Amino acid sequence: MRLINQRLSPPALLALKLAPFVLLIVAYLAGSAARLTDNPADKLLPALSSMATAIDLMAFTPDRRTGEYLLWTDTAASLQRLGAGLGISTALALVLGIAIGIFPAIRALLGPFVGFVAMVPPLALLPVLFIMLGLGEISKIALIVIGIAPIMIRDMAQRVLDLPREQIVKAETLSANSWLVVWRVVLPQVLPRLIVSLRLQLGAAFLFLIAAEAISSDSGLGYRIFLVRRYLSMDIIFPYVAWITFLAAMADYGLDRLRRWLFPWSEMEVGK
Amino acid sequence: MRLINQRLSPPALLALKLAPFVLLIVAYLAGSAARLTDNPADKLLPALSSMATAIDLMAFTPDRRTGEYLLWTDTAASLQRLGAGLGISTALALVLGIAIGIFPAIRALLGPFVGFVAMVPPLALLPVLFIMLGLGEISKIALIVIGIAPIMIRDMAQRVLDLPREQIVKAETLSANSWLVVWRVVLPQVLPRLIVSLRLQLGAAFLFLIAAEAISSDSGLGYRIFLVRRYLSMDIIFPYVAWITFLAAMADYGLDRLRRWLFPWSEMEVGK
Amino acid sequence: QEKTEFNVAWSIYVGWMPWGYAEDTGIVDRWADQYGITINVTQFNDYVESINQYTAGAYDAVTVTNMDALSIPAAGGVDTTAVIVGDFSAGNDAVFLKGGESIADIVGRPVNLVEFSVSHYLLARALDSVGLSERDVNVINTADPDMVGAFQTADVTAMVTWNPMVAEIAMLPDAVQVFDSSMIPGEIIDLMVANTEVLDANPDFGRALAGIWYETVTLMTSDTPEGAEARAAMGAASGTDQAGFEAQMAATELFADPAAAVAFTASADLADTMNLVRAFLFDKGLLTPTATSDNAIGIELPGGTVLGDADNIKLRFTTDYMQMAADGAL
Amino acid sequence: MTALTITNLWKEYGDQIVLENISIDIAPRSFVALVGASGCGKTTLLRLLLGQEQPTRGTILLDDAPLPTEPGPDRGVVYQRYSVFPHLTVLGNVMLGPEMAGSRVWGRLTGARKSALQDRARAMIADVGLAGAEGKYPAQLSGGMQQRLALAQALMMQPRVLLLDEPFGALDPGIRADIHALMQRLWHALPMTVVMVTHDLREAFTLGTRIVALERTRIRPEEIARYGAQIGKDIAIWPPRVAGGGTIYDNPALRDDPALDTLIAGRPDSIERH
Amino acid sequence: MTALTITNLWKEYGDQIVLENISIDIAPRSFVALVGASGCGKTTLLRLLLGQEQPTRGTILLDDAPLPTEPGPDRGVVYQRYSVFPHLTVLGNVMLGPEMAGSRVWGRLTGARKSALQDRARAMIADVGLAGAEGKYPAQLSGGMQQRLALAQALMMQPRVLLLDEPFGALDPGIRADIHALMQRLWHALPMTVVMVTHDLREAFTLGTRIVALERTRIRPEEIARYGAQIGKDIAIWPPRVAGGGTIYDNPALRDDPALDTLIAGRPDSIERH
Ligand SMILES: Nc1ncnc2c1ncn2[C@@H]1O[C@H](COP(=O)(O)OP(=O)(O)OP(=O)(O)O)[C@@H](O)[C@H]1O
Ligand SMILES: Nc1ncnc2c1ncn2[C@@H]1O[C@H](COP(=O)(O)OP(=O)(O)OP(=O)(O)O)[C@@H](O)[C@H]1O
Ligand SMILES: [Mg+2]
Ligand SMILES: [Mg+2]
Repeated sequence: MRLINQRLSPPALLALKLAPFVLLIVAYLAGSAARLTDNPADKLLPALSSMATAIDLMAFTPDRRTGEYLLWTDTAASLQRLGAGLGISTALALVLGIAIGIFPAIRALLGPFVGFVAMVPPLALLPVLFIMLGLGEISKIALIVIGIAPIMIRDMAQRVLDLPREQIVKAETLSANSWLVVWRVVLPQVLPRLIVSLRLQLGAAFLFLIAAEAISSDSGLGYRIFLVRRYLSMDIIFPYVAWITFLAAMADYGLDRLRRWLFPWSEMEVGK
Repeated sequence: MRLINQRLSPPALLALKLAPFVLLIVAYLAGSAARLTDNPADKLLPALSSMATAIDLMAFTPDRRTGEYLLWTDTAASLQRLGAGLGISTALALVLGIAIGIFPAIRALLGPFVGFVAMVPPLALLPVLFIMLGLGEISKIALIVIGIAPIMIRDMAQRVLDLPREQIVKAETLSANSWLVVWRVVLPQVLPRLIVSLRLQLGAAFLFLIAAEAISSDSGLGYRIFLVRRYLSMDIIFPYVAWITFLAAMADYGLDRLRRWLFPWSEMEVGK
Repeated sequence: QEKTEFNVAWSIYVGWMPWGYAEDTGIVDRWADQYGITINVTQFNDYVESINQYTAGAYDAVTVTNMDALSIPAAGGVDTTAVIVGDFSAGNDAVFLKGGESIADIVGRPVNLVEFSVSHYLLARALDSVGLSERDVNVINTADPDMVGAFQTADVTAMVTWNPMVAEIAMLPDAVQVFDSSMIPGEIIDLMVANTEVLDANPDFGRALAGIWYETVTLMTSDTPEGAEARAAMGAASGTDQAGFEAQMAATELFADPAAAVAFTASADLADTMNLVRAFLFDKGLLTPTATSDNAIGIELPGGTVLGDADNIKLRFTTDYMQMAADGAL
Repeated sequence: MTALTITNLWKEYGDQIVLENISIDIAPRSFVALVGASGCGKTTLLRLLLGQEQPTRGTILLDDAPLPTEPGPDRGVVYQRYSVFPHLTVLGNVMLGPEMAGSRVWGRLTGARKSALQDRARAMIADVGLAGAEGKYPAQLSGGMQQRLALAQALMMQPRVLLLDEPFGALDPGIRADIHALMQRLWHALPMTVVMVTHDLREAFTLGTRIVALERTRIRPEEIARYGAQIGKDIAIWPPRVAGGGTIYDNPALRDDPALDTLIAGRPDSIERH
Repeated sequence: MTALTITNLWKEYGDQIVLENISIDIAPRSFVALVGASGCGKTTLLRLLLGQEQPTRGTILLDDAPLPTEPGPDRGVVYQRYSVFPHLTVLGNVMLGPEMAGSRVWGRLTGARKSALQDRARAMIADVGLAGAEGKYPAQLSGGMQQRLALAQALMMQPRVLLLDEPFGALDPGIRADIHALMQRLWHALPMTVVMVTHDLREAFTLGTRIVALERTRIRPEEIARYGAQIGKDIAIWPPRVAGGGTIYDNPALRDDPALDTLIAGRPDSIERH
């Protein structure tokens, strides 16, 4: 049997899927043990027990200063920013993406400009951004939006352009005006793609969130990581990174389920 | 005529395309003039003339200390890193993406792991990266690779999975073994998509490049921007940002032309 | 013009942690209320960004070092007055080598530091002390939060940085501290500066800042449970604990007594320091791109002495507000 | 009325001439069967009639007025592919046209109008033989079922001109006969002109009032781009079939008459072989 | 030899039973025309014969050996769609099979072997009527041309079993007659068993040695998922057509004989209407 036609048993599948993760953990433990033998105070690859202590401290012990559980307040703060940033980007992508994709005049007006903005490295313009929007929540959300919205807008516009022209024409023969083409034909068909696009940008969104929180903030996952980075407190950083990864993976998974649930037909089209 | 069917004359198209750029420049000039009236030494929105001076200084005047033309040495350093990072990512995406997409066993082994790695925020793990790879060029290139390769790998794998199963079966009936399916059927069909995927990651690659150069470097576009950010020298930052944007846009355009030239059939498939 | 709402920016550093503590515990509001004004205190993780924001006009006051006050806001045309001279670094900044005995062993090595920062200045002074110059080393710009990790990589053999990274690096087995700011006492000064225009129109703002500062510093330096409590809180806020924070304080010459701060600011040594600083900045091309000498920007010292261009005074040191604190006149 | 007048029509794509100087009058309520070799430009001609593309030269008149330069509800279409909306169920697809016609803002009807429309749509779905599949999405249907769905969708709008591009190619003979009967019934009942591309001459003769063959006279490779297709044969069905009336072919008893087959079987060469 | 033996074959997708207990012996060198209503499972049966999918129950034997569980060069296929490779030109598509068979590492031939193959490929391309289009990509071809290309591609491998899924639906009658003649010639010449899905009974009778109708006996909506298609009719062509030999139908002079059409026209009801 050709390798491409291999049919694996469920236990073999599970074993394969887990293998790299197990390997990673083993490699970490070995590296950590080796470094700790050299220097028992080594902070780079702390032992699991130190991480457990740190997790207990951050997640289950109230902070001395504020009485809050830091991990949870950080998470809440970050997720709020992330949610707002992703929400605004998604709305922009939907409105502008569809408009650019379907209206020739708007495509001419905004297409090249959005393409240009998508190429600007937003981190380099942070000072201007902060001056214009202040240092509050708005600028952090804005950084996420500026970072991911242009890419999502372009993706949406491309998806609209990819719709077979025949479909649009068909809708017109079914008496659709421009608005109805958008509302009944284009919008429902690009919504599943919007979710896919959002999933693809989750990593970037977290990146910009962390960058924004690193500049000015007093809570948030990125804030904490940068705060303790000065002390190389990897016993806190690793759990935070793992937690961020977990959150992102959950969001990714949840969005995919959402898409399947809202748009059952989009699943059927795959491979058609 | 419906708005979606609007046919614009070439001059109208051009006017629309330029409008937002003109608007941006006008807004900048107005803002700059207003701030300079308040404080003639204002650095946030410098006058065009200061920027011209700065450009002259950076691009056409040898540096006092090293005798080099800073903009060009910075550009060369950055482009080398970027090229290496993109090259490695592309190669990884090609090899691993195809392998994950076509071989069930490798898909089981690496699919979930790559999905996991794609969610890890790489900036947060910089210290570990440094220790493992040192502070030199390698770690900068590695940051770019870690930042964009997982996404490209996932994209490639998805494209391979999206190929109609019928094509693979057909190739098998034409006597292909697994390797020949990859080599003659899958690879040539995903190469154009690889270029598209690369284009989509250009922005992110520049982002990671700048982040890496901001951490530790003695030349590079990101290095310069973060260095002069210390003095809010927007007269240097703006031209540098514009230059980066230009480079990214050129790369984007060039890659697209390359795709059309290498894979003429990929253009014909659009909208089919 | 007069106004009643003021924005103050501070960044996380041992000498400036009191600002965050004062905000958290209501000291800020109490003093602001006393003068009938509002003071918004914003914490920055990123020191440079806080100064940039101040320079761009988003803030009325900011915590900054003497050197950066000259090179960023003053060079950016923002007339700036140092309201409070909070402390000077006496060991908070240090030069480390791997495998080396003294600063002279730095010759020929790449040196990782934040370029154009006080670390760079410290390096210049350190090299100077043994008759070397920057041409003898190779400077590599490195971001401050990554210093500790960076020091543990093989290609890093020399590093200049500040606390809390100094304390972390000092604990590493192969780190040798060959020079630190206690050898150039009083040259790296941590200030609270305010926009001169705003300050002149609203002296109450200056008074409130001084009031906040000395109340908090008095509390944190006191050997009482409340003082310990305050130090623990500041330690936590800066990402460490009370012991770690107290260790950093030990390397800081904090002026808990306003009279001492006044004496330091009014002494002639300040002029010498600022002369060294402006020469350094001019040498690095940081005094403004068009500067033809280190006289390009005027620095006014208490008592009216002016260093540099008297027609272009952009940085002013004053003892007025600290004096009021010393006199109990707030 | 629904007369189409095509005068000196050319269509070029870049250098390639696809249609060359085509002129034809189509009387109101005709049922034109358009035949021609694969790739000769039949679909292109339909696209022009639809207003989806503009002629390079020449004019198309619909009832003596220039054809609108964009598609509209007066002209319905069933394409070779892409004819149904993947995100709507069978019922949703069929209801879409009247819904959009009846509600210009939300494109959805409510209450009594909705249920009336649903009844109409279900009847139409049953007519094309898709009863029972109302809740399915197109991806769950076979190609032939999708084509029938597209036909039902287009017919709901009762267009004045109906353009069909090989609509019945994927149907099996049983269903096809049903659909033919449906088409005839509707064509007789509605004031509709039909232009249908087909490869099946039997179908052309069963349904058409007139058979028009597009052909390229120059087919040597170097000539292909330089010369377009023209109208080769143009045969009126005899005895004439009239909308609302009938011909001998429409007599169900005669539908399988060998004479018909002789007629068809005798023709392919004259129309298709070059 | 190339006998196919299907015994008690079931195919279910989840809850839906598509094929129910199918048993059939296909003699070596048969030309089976598979007919049946749209959606009844014809394509599914071909996929099973191809080894692309596995039966839920039952066995398929190829020359008394179990069918390999994956596709291979002994069984060729022309699908309804997706049959050609979009990244290869017409010539590249046709050469692909022999190239991969001849070069197991690079999948490309060089030198004399290459030119010999090119000649063969060009001849095959001409046979299916695509001469002149050698350098075009599939996206530049019409649907019918793509199907002919797919056929040429499959035929280059001279498979023992050739599976065709409505391969000629999109062809116009002229080309179709040519392709029919080609198919017959090849079938006579090569040791090949053919299973062809078609909706066109005339085609079935023109080419087949045997006509097999799949049908669902239970078609009420609530029954559709619970019962699959079974073999309804199974008609051997009379007089028998034998590979390498001929029947009266193959006499070109008789091909358009009305008698044939009568025969076809008389049958649809018995095979297709439920
Ligand atoms: N958008 C286009 N750009 C360039 N050439 C085109 C375009 N559309 C069609 N053509 C060409 O025009 C010719 C006619 O194509 P058309 O699709 O109208 O053929 P057809 O008669 O419908 O064929 P079939 O029966 O196979 O569907 C073809 O040669 C095709 O390559
Ligand atoms: N992968 C699948 N999953 C679930 N159901 C499927 C799948 N493939 C086919 N079916 C179902 O099996 C039935 C038979 O499909 P198939 O494609 O074999 O029909 P067909 O006879 O080839 O139809 P047509 O003549 O329209 O091509 C259909 O009801 C279809 O919905
Ligand atoms: Mg066509
Ligand atoms: Mg089928």
